[in-house]
Amino acid sequence: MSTPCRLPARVLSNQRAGADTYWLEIDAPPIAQAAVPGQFVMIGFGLGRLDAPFLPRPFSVGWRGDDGRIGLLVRRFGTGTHRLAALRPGDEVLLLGPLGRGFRWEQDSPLICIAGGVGLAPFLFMAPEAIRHGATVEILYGERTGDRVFDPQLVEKLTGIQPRLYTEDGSRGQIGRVIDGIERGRRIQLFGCGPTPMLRALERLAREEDLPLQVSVEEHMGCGIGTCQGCVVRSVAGEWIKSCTEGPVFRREELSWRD
Amino acid sequence: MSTPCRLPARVLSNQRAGADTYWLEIDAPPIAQAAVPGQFVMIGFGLGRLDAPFLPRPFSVGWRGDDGRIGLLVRRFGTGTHRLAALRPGDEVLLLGPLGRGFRWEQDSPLICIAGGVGLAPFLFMAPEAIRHGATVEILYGERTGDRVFDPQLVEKLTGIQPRLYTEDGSRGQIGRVIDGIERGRRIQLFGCGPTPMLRALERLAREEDLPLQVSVEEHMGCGIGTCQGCVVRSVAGEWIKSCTEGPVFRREELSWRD
Amino acid sequence: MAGLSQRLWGVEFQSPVLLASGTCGYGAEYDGLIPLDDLGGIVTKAVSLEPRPGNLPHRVAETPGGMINAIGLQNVGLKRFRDEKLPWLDEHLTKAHVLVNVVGHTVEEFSTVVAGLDDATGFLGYEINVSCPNVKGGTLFGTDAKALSELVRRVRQTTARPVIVKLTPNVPDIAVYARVCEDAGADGLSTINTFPGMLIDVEARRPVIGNVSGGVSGPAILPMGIYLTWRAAQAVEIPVIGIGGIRTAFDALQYVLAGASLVQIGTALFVDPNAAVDVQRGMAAHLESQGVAHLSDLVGAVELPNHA
Amino acid sequence: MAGLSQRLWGVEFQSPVLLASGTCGYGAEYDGLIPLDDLGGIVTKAVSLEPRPGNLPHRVAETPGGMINAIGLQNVGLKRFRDEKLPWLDEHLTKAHVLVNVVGHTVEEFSTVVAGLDDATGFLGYEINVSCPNVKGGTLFGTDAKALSELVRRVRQTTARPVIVKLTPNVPDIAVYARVCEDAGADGLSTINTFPGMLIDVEARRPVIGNVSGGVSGPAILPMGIYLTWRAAQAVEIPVIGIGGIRTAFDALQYVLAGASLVQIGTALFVDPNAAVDVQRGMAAHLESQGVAHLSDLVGAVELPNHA
Ligand SMILES: Cc1cc2nc3c(=O)[nH]c(=O)nc-3n(C[C@H](O)[C@H](O)[C@H](O)COP(=O)(O)OP(=O)(O)OC[C@H]3O[C@@H](n4cnc5c(N)ncnc54)[C@H](O)[C@@H]3O)c2cc1C
Ligand SMILES: Cc1cc2nc3c(=O)[nH]c(=O)nc-3n(C[C@H](O)[C@H](O)[C@H](O)COP(=O)(O)OP(=O)(O)OC[C@H]3O[C@@H](n4cnc5c(N)ncnc54)[C@H](O)[C@@H]3O)c2cc1C
Ligand SMILES: Cc1cc2nc3c(=O)[nH]c(=O)nc-3n(C[C@H](O)[C@H](O)[C@H](O)COP(=O)(O)O)c2cc1C
Ligand SMILES: Cc1cc2nc3c(=O)[nH]c(=O)nc-3n(C[C@H](O)[C@H](O)[C@H](O)COP(=O)(O)O)c2cc1C
Ligand code: FES
Ligand code: FES
Repeated sequence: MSTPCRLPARVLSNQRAGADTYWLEIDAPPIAQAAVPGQFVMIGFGLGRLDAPFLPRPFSVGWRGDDGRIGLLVRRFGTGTHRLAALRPGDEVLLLGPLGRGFRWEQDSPLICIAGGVGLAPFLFMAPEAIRHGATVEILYGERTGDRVFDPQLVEKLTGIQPRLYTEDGSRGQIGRVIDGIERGRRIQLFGCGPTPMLRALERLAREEDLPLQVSVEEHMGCGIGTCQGCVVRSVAGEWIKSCTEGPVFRREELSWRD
Repeated sequence: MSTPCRLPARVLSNQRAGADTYWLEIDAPPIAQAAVPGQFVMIGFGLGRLDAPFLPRPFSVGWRGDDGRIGLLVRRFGTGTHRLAALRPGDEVLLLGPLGRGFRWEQDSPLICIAGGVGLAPFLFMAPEAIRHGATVEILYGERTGDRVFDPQLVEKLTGIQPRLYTEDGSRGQIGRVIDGIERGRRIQLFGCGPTPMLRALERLAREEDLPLQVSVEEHMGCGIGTCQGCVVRSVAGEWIKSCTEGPVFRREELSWRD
Repeated sequence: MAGLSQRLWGVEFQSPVLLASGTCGYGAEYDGLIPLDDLGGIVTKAVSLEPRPGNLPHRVAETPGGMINAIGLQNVGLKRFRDEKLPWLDEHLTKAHVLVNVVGHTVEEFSTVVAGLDDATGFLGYEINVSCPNVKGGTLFGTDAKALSELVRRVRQTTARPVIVKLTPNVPDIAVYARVCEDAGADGLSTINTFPGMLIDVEARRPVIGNVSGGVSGPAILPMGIYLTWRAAQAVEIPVIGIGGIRTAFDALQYVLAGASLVQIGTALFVDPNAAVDVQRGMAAHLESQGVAHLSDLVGAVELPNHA
Repeated sequence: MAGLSQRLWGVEFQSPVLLASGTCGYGAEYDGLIPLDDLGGIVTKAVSLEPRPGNLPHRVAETPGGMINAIGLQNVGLKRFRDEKLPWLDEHLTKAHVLVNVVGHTVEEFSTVVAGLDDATGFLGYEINVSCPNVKGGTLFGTDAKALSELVRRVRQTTARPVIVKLTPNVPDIAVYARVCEDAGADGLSTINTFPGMLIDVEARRPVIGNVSGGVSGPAILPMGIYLTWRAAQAVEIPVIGIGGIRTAFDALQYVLAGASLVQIGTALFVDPNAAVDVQRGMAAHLESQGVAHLSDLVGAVELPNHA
């Protein structure tokens, strides 16, 4: 892990890419250069303002361009993400990153990426990187409703592949849960990012099938760099460990999966 | 006094009119219709944000157009006025007004308006109104430095007259204090708006010359409508009276001028 | 907005939203500006036995996410309040309730004010202010359990109207004072008053506030108010009125879930006179969208985790 | 930035700006990100005798103009702190000073931690944390004058290093506790720790914070922190460290004028890791622009109005 960098940066573009869903591109060469898939940035506005997001918010690096831009997939959720979704080209943000530990993979078996909602973000970055190095990558992407589905053309452009799509209301892609799309009895590497219930189901499946699994977890964060101890998850040893520095990506064996 | 009105309103224009000095026009028909010179508005951004100005700020109605616009003269001072100075056409503000008691004048003797700095604002509104009703009006306008002088062409356009200008550094207009420009021994009505030391000097002069004087005072305000008791000044009877409802314009006899 | 009504102290509150003491004058100031009589009620500016002059300016200033005030309880005093202010309230508010905020230096002064008002019409009950940080000795009663108990007992004996005690946040454990008030016969609690605060003009090297320090209110104190309301509500059976930093219906609902039967809006009114009306409307909309029939179903309904 | 230096507790502080406990880990986390050794110093995360597991998540959330945290004093414990964390500080900080924030359940535990660290190198002294609102009994010492006095006396006997006591804001009058500490032999005070607060997720009807309540910090508490620092500084002769909501050099200078010799920056670091460095630079610029030779000329230099 390289030392993260504090970077005042400019928004290059912000486009709506689905209901409540935005694709934000920011000019951030040092972060683009250093980031690996699964890492994240803290994005905020600095000390000049009090309005939410006052504390910066964590977002997966959702892509990087050769020209030093990074892409973030932002879903409007609470006050902070509403403000981020309203960013305009030229607006200045304060970035800290890249942060945390990313996904690690082998070339020898297919990578199956299970994305729930905005959990798609890290895989938009990971898929093309892994493919470029010769891996076979598949993304299974689930959303609650069809209107929230992240623009498939944009996914194609960013990753060169098309995810298999699942929606709970069946309005787009296949109806059902993304996890049901995982083919069993095959040697694969599993990667998961999404809501906790999905990660739990994924862990159970991986355990049953004895498959390697890495998951990216989400916790409320204060600092993003390991100072505040705000972002903890339960380790397999029963201790609270920091998801910002030990994670956000963990191997399934590292975490405690009891309630 | 009519009941003030709470009005979400749009900024029509904002132009720089001197160093740290801005001329803001806002579409506010009900306020434009009801306002009299010397009244003020509270301008803020509503409850959606915490950044200064969180509490609305008081500004003299600096002009009104027949089309329902009002003009405010904004000088950058602290955090709140910096934000107001940065308003752009189309931005929404929350207005409350018109508030307080304005200037009252007779037609029978010349009106001499003594403006210190942004104390010019109420007279930009008052001068044309009084002239229209047949009064003779003169504005004596003082600034600390020449670069802050409010654009003379804009004054001309808004009022149809040219103030006599005084600057302390002598870089524009006459050098010296605005108060020295008052011709003595003549029957005039004096009106003052500006820093407290200026108002004190003016009061002394008016007392010595036995001239009628009304002053507009400035105090920190919470509500602007008489509920918080935040904006008090000392009455001649030694009581604290609310400048937002009893003022901001007072006859010199109403106030206590001791320190 | 039927779901918002509640019966408390023998009367019907059409809405849980009241205007907080010191931020709505004596009501008349809002006449024509907001529909006062559609609210749950208002709490008057503090009334003392004699008129009080109040503090030197500046009396108010903005702080990060809030404000500081040191009005010093300037008020017209018992007699003028009764003669000049109460009649307006009596005439204009037929549905909204009025609580009179009462202050005093001594138990005697408090009870004299209460006795002097008690046979008048135009108000429901008293909010006993033992928590104003802006006058010397202003929180004496609020931080001294024995004095507080004596005060509440005495006021209780003086009136049959509802007696609500407004607590200060500046104590190690508000639950202690909440219980003292309940035991002494209070009908309700208001939590919270402001936090003592200070600002300094760095260039002038002088306090910004004429009184040197003042009370901090506004959104900045929201989480403290919710916590203290929760603590107080857990400690007593009597109704609690939640106060502190409420701007939105969601803020107000946090207080309700924490245990408040009513809420008060203060500083937000300065930012937008419509604040209370909007909060009230937003609460009704929330009940409807969540299929909750009565607001009272939410009072104190926060679910604590098992481990807590 | 010569004007910023001050001699306190027998050593030179090159700057009055320290990083607050719990917001800078054990220092190493900032390595390469900010020039730690150019600051006045850092205060470590609380160290207890045994490692503490800490509270359930969520542990942090945003509040209006601030944040709430309930970490629960998760820390590696005395032994690992001494073996694994202190050496890094010893090696990397040659100019900036280190204060070790110490917590305990009992007088015994506090003094055992102090005794267990005292012969180590890499730190200047102790900040005794009697004020953490996020653990059961965490403010016991901070709100009980007798217990506080005993604790400070005992720690005083255990070490010759500077003993600074970090006070809680949740008391009717902080001056009382400030004097207790001074009388018991404390070398300095830190004011203030966080305010207890709570947030409720209205849809889920559950507390946002796993521990139900937590401590509120950030700009929202700035005016309270300045006030309490002023009260404490007025009450004692020993140096006071001002803490609470500092974002800018002007915020820090308000604390200094109120009586603080040093300041600590906490929450602001999360918003911008450069916060402390920027505050320090801004303070130096202010001294220069105002023609003030030494920061110490401003300590406590607020002028009160005649009437106060
Ligand atoms: C490592 C990591 C990567 C993430 N990547 C993405 C991404 O690529 N795209 C995306 O849309 N979202 C992502 N999230 C979630 C995103 O950070 C939250 O949606 C956001 O913080 C919510 O802020 P808010 O102000 O809108 O929500 P509010 O609920 O208003 O925020 C209140 C508080 O909760 C915290 N909070 C709320 N939800 C979350 C959450 N899920 N995770 C962390 N903190 C939360 C906020 O920081 C704040 O303190 C990621 C989270 C983590 C931890
Ligand atoms: C009736 C009235 C009319 C005014 N008309 C004008 C005008 O036409 N043009 C103009 O430029 N200014 C006018 N002012 C002054 C203007 O309101 C202040 O400059 C402004 O409030 C400062 O806000 P700030 O956030 O920039 O200052 P800050 O110093 O950052 O504000 C801090 C606090 O001080 C208060 N405050 C500071 N200075 C003043 C002041 N002079 N008056 C009232 N409150 C103050 C603010 O409300 C806030 O609470 C008027 C003031 C009053 C009372
Ligand atoms: C300007 C002002 C004056 C106040 N005066 C009183 C008062 O006279 N009596 C009282 O009990 N509380 C008084 N308060 C406190 C408020 O009633 C309320 O408890 C506090 O402001 C917190 O609520 P808020 O954050 O919604 O403003 C006053 C508050 C303000 C801002
Ligand atoms: C996440 C977090 C953890 C904290 N942990 C401690 C601690 O271990 N010991 C302590 O004395 N104070 C702790 N504090 C309090 C801070 O040191 C400081 O007193 C408080 O946050 C106010 O300063 P601020 O507003 O600049 O953050 C913590 C604060 C935060 C935000
Ligand atoms: S977010 Fe602060 S330690 Fe992880
Ligand atoms: S500003 Fe509130 S009473 Fe005048």
